[in-house]
Amino acid sequence: MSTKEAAPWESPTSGESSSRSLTICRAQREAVDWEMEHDERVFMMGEDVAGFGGVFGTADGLGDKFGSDRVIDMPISETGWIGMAAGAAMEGMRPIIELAYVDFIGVCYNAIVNHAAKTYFMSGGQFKVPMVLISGTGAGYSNAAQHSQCLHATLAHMPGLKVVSPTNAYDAKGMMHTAIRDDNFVVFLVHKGASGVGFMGPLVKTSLSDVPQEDYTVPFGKIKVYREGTDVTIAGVGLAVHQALQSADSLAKMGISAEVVDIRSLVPLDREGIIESVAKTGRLVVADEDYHSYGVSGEVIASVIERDATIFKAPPQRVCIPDVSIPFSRPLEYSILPLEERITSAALKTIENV
Amino acid sequence: MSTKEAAPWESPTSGESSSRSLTICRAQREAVDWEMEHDERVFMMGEDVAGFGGVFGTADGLGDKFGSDRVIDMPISETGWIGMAAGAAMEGMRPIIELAYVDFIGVCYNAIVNHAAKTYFMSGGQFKVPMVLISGTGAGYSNAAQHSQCLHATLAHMPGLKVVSPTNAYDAKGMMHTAIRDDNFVVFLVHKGASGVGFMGPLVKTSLSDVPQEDYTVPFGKIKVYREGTDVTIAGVGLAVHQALQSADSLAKMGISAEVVDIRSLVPLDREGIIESVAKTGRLVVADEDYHSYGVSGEVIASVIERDATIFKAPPQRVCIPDVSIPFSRPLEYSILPLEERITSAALKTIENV
Amino acid sequence: MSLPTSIRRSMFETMVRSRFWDDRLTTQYWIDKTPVFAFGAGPLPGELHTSHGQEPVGAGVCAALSDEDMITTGHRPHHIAVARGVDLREMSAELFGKKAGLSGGRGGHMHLYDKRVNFSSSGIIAEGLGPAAGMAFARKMQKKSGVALSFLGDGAVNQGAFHEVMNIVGLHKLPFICVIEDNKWAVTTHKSMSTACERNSDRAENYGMTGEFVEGNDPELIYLATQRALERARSGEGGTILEIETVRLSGHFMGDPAGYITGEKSDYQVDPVPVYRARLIDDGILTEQEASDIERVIGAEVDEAITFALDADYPDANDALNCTFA
Amino acid sequence: MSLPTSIRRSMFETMVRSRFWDDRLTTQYWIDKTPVFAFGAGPLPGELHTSHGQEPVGAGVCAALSDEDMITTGHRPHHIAVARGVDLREMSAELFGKKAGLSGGRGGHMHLYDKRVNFSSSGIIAEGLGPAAGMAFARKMQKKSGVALSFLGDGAVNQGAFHEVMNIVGLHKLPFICVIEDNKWAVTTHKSMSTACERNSDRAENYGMTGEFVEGNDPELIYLATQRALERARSGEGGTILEIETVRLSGHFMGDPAGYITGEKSDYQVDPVPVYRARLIDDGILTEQEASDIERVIGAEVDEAITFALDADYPDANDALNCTFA
Ligand SMILES: Cc1ncc(C[n+]2csc(CCOP(=O)(O)OP(=O)(O)O)c2C)c(N)n1
Ligand SMILES: Cc1ncc(C[n+]2csc(CCOP(=O)(O)OP(=O)(O)O)c2C)c(N)n1
Ligand SMILES: [Mg+2]
Ligand SMILES: [Mg+2]
Repeated sequence: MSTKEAAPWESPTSGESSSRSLTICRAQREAVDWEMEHDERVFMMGEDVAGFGGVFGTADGLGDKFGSDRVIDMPISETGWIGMAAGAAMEGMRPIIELAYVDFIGVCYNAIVNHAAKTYFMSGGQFKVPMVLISGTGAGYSNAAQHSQCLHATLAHMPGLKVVSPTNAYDAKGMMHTAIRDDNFVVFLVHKGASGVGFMGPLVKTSLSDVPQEDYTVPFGKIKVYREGTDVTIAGVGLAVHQALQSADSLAKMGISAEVVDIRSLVPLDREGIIESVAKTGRLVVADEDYHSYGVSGEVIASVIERDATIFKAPPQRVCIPDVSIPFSRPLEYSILPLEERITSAALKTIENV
Repeated sequence: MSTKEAAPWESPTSGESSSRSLTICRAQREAVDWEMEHDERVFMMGEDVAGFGGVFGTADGLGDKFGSDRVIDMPISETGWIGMAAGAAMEGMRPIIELAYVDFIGVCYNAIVNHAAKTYFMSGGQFKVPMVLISGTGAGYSNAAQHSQCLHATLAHMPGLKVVSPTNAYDAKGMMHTAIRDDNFVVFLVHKGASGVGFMGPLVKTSLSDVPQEDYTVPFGKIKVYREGTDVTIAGVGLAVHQALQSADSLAKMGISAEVVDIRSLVPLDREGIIESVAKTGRLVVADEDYHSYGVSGEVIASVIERDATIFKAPPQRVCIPDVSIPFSRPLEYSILPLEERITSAALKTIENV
Repeated sequence: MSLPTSIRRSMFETMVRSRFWDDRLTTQYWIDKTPVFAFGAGPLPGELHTSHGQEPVGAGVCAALSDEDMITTGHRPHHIAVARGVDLREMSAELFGKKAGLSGGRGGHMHLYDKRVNFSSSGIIAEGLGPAAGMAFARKMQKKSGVALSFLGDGAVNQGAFHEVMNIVGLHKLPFICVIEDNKWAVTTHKSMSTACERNSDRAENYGMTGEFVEGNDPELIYLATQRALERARSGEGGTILEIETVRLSGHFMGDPAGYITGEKSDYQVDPVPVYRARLIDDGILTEQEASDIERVIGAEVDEAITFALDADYPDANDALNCTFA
Repeated sequence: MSLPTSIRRSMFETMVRSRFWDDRLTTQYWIDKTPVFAFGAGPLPGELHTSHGQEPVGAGVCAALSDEDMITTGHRPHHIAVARGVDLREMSAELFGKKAGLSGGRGGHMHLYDKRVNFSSSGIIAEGLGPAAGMAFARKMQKKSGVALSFLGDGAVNQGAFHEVMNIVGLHKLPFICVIEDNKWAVTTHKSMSTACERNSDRAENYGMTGEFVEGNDPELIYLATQRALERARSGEGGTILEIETVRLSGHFMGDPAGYITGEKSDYQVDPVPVYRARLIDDGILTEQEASDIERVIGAEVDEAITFALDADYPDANDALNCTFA
């Protein structure tokens, strides 16, 4: 096990079991490993992936296993090598590229959104661009304004990209298989705080899951209901889902039954699934660690109300970053994150407001 | 008059009148001209601005008037010179930079959103970054996927940027004065189709207005009600506002009274103003030439419903680009634009659905 | 100069084809765009960047290529596409926005793709460099042959992508040729105002690449330089920055009268097509009659392609929605 | 070598101050980060990139500067900030997230700003280049003096911004120095794996700039080279790419054991602080006693800054909301 990798809460008890409790980071890597073993078109490219395994451990051990011809270290030239990945995909390869922090899309946004995402369309279907961009999102560890963003909407807004963000190990592995086998450009975002990388401290228990040894896929475009409830729907993305689960515990103690929905796939977005949940509860809180305005929260709320003007028993609530840059200092940072307390009080607002 | 500039519909009839009917493009340039005359900190930078006046005429004549030291041509190095503009602003200048097509933000997104937009915050207020980024948005003239985007949300989502988009000459001049005098980084977007540039054919009549000779400001963060109505609110951005005005005409013929709201300032967003209009009409159509999902339309709708769960008499409607790249071919392109017919039928849906 | 006659003839034909096509497009372009000019009006809408003057680059480079070689280029792709053998009817149909177009009308003038001949173009400056390098990289991984070429202008070199990709090409000794078409202008900006060095090919050495500069907009010198670059690429010696002096005879786009190209800066504005024609006649490669025959035949071919495009159907509106995801 | 004693002494002091500060930070960093490591834990949270080994660059360059000169730098700013005279108490307070910090705790370790000494740093690779060039540009427009310096690493040079900005610096002959700190590593990637040429300073010529390479991580050679570059910048001769050989003695960030720096690749890993101390003693500039006195005084100064930071108050949560717009 790499120094970069935290031990999962529980480890396999028997060599026979086909599943073990894994972290997101390990689970997704297992899928990459499997696909690289079974499909020679698949290769990995990024900064510090070959020897180091990527800053967040997404490629740990893969360099040793597959060699530096298939796990390829690149200079700090993201426009260059993400463009290259797109070109390699156009020529029949299936690159998996690692951009450690999603904040870095600033320097390669054109290669992502104007080139790779649009080539299939602009070529009228002649050139497919099957590739996966893995990137780490999120704040909460005092890494400040340029290494803590989620940028969910900045990516999901642009046509031609699929954008997913699993929140537990089972989904991470299954969605990574799906991503690599997809003929399109998939952006695969994992919140650093939930990934299980050793730099990020104690594991988030609810991010661990029993993961089969075998390959399997988890389809995109379907929400996951983590916890059923009847009074209020809390729909979240990324780490906010785990905060929502804690919030649901707190709410339960107050006699409020919260349904916790993991959006997990931003494009395609499971509008039906979300609406179904809200139709049941009549109340909605969206918890998203991306910026408040012009983001996921607005989209989710609009998607619900545009289907049924009478669905809400109370105004929906948003718990996001309040349109400021992520501050460094812990009390500042914690105050703007979509943490349990804020989610709980937003949920309570929907109840009080009946 | 430059070859790049279309003549406004009406011209001044007397030398004494303090206002004349102008195009957006001329009106905004007048503000730049005034500010450059009165404030030596103001300068302009971009590609082909000095001699050519910018592809869309935003700097026409300014190079001749102020010389190539204050209207500065740059190489095709947007990351470089937008970074430079930010640095110059940090050192007390007030740069106005021209990025002809907003689509090009792909190659300089980091300089815009991670550096210029965040410096004031990250420096705890030590370094102000007063600058204006002028850019052309929009489709409708067969310029295809990489030269037709609006990207409203891609910019407005990011904290630290003010984002405005005037739709008529009066606002364009007043908002340009406001932008240049603002101590922050302002993104000033004008839809090419409404700007009055000669490359774009006949002028959009409703974009012309009588513009005072004198300097004046139009504040950010206030909607403009173009036309009052009682049955449905059509809130638009950019060229879609002019389509909405046509739609209101059509609706009027059917006996439906539409209120047409120009959002015009995305950051800050006048949520109160929009809600006030919807409170009156009970119905909302958002018309935005940006992509549908994770964009302006979702934000506007969510901003209304989160204030009052019972405000809508019918599900709100969105008329946007349906999450595809902008196609080149005219029938394809027209079919996805937020044109009058689509707006009208969306408005009718809100009425039928009562 | 000892180029085979067939190649010289064929390069002339390519130049004529490209020129005629651009001329026909120019005619079509102005339909319905007067008296009020609008990019969006007429049968041939949008911005249009013709290649008038740059034909030798397309002809010379592409004549040296093999089928498996790959091309990416930018906003001024006509001469390269024609030289590469992109289907002229389908390409015309694409420009007219027809269903029979290369991309069914979705791509348009700046986004020409023809997978059959490994060709693609796109409209953001220098954007094709990374993809071309990636194509070369893919072939290396697949142990397949094929050199990737990316064409860009003298203005485009100033985009950061150039630096990033050249360095990676050098590091990985990729089979890659960066073709710089130095027509001295980027829209209205003269190279002397955009570029701090005289020759971009001089930058090659510090990228672990070979630099070559080709003077005179001469298809034959271009052909020979390309051959050398291909040879190096194929034998594992890595990439070349091939900077080619050429000329933009037209405005930057249609509607640009290019009034800024005056005096000294216009002296080199010599039309290469009649020059090459005269040279082949002088050299006894063609008779005047043969040259006219070529022009007549190619004229008919180009007319036919334009007619095909004009007659073709527009796509169904729904086609806008059906090509976002594979 | 004929540097004034006062400068040599002062450079030593600067190196000691930087080193001591980094050492104290290292101690603080690990508080509450064991047994379970977490970037976010403890009094000094976040990633942290110390400057161990690179002190000569900060000391040598900054000793040559005037007050009006301007600096931008990146994710590893400590040695430069200390050398530039950024307030040590406020900078410490910033790193500990306190209200008394340079940015009131909003910026943090990668975003250190001190307008009083024209200093700023930021965390995206090579991002400071454009702003520095723009600062130089502003001064030119304002007819004020002042040279802008942007520091970046050997890895950062491969970012496209380098190419774009160097070219503009050359075109406009800006008073600008690009200081490349060549410590041979970018996280775990050795320069030989990231850069297709031996010396980035060789690239200067084709940017219309002067290139200088300084060997040996020697503050005095660095000082002298900086002086020459400043002289050129101030006299209108334009910019310099000043590439400086240095060494990263620590991991890339705290928590990186840097196990990849082994064998041959570690031979040059010599600590410059004791080397310079010994040299000044050898040269009779300092006695052993004076050197120890300096260390004691600076140690106390640094301790005081850390104590100040530890004792300072955290900001109010509301401060997160009050600094987005001016
Ligand atoms: C990133 C980006 N910036 C600006 C433009 C606008 N633009 C299109 S072509 C062009 C000039 C290109 O000049 P050059 O590379 O010399 O090619 P040429 O037109 O001479 O063939 C510019 C500035 C663009 N398409 N993309
Ligand atoms: C655009 C971008 N890509 C990647 C990173 C992650 N990153 C931070 S420092 C670094 C290595 C920098 O190496 P170098 O420039 O040599 O500086 P050094 O750390 O050696 O001082 C990387 C890859 C980043 N911050 N920004
Ligand atoms: Mg050119
Ligand atoms: Mg380094």
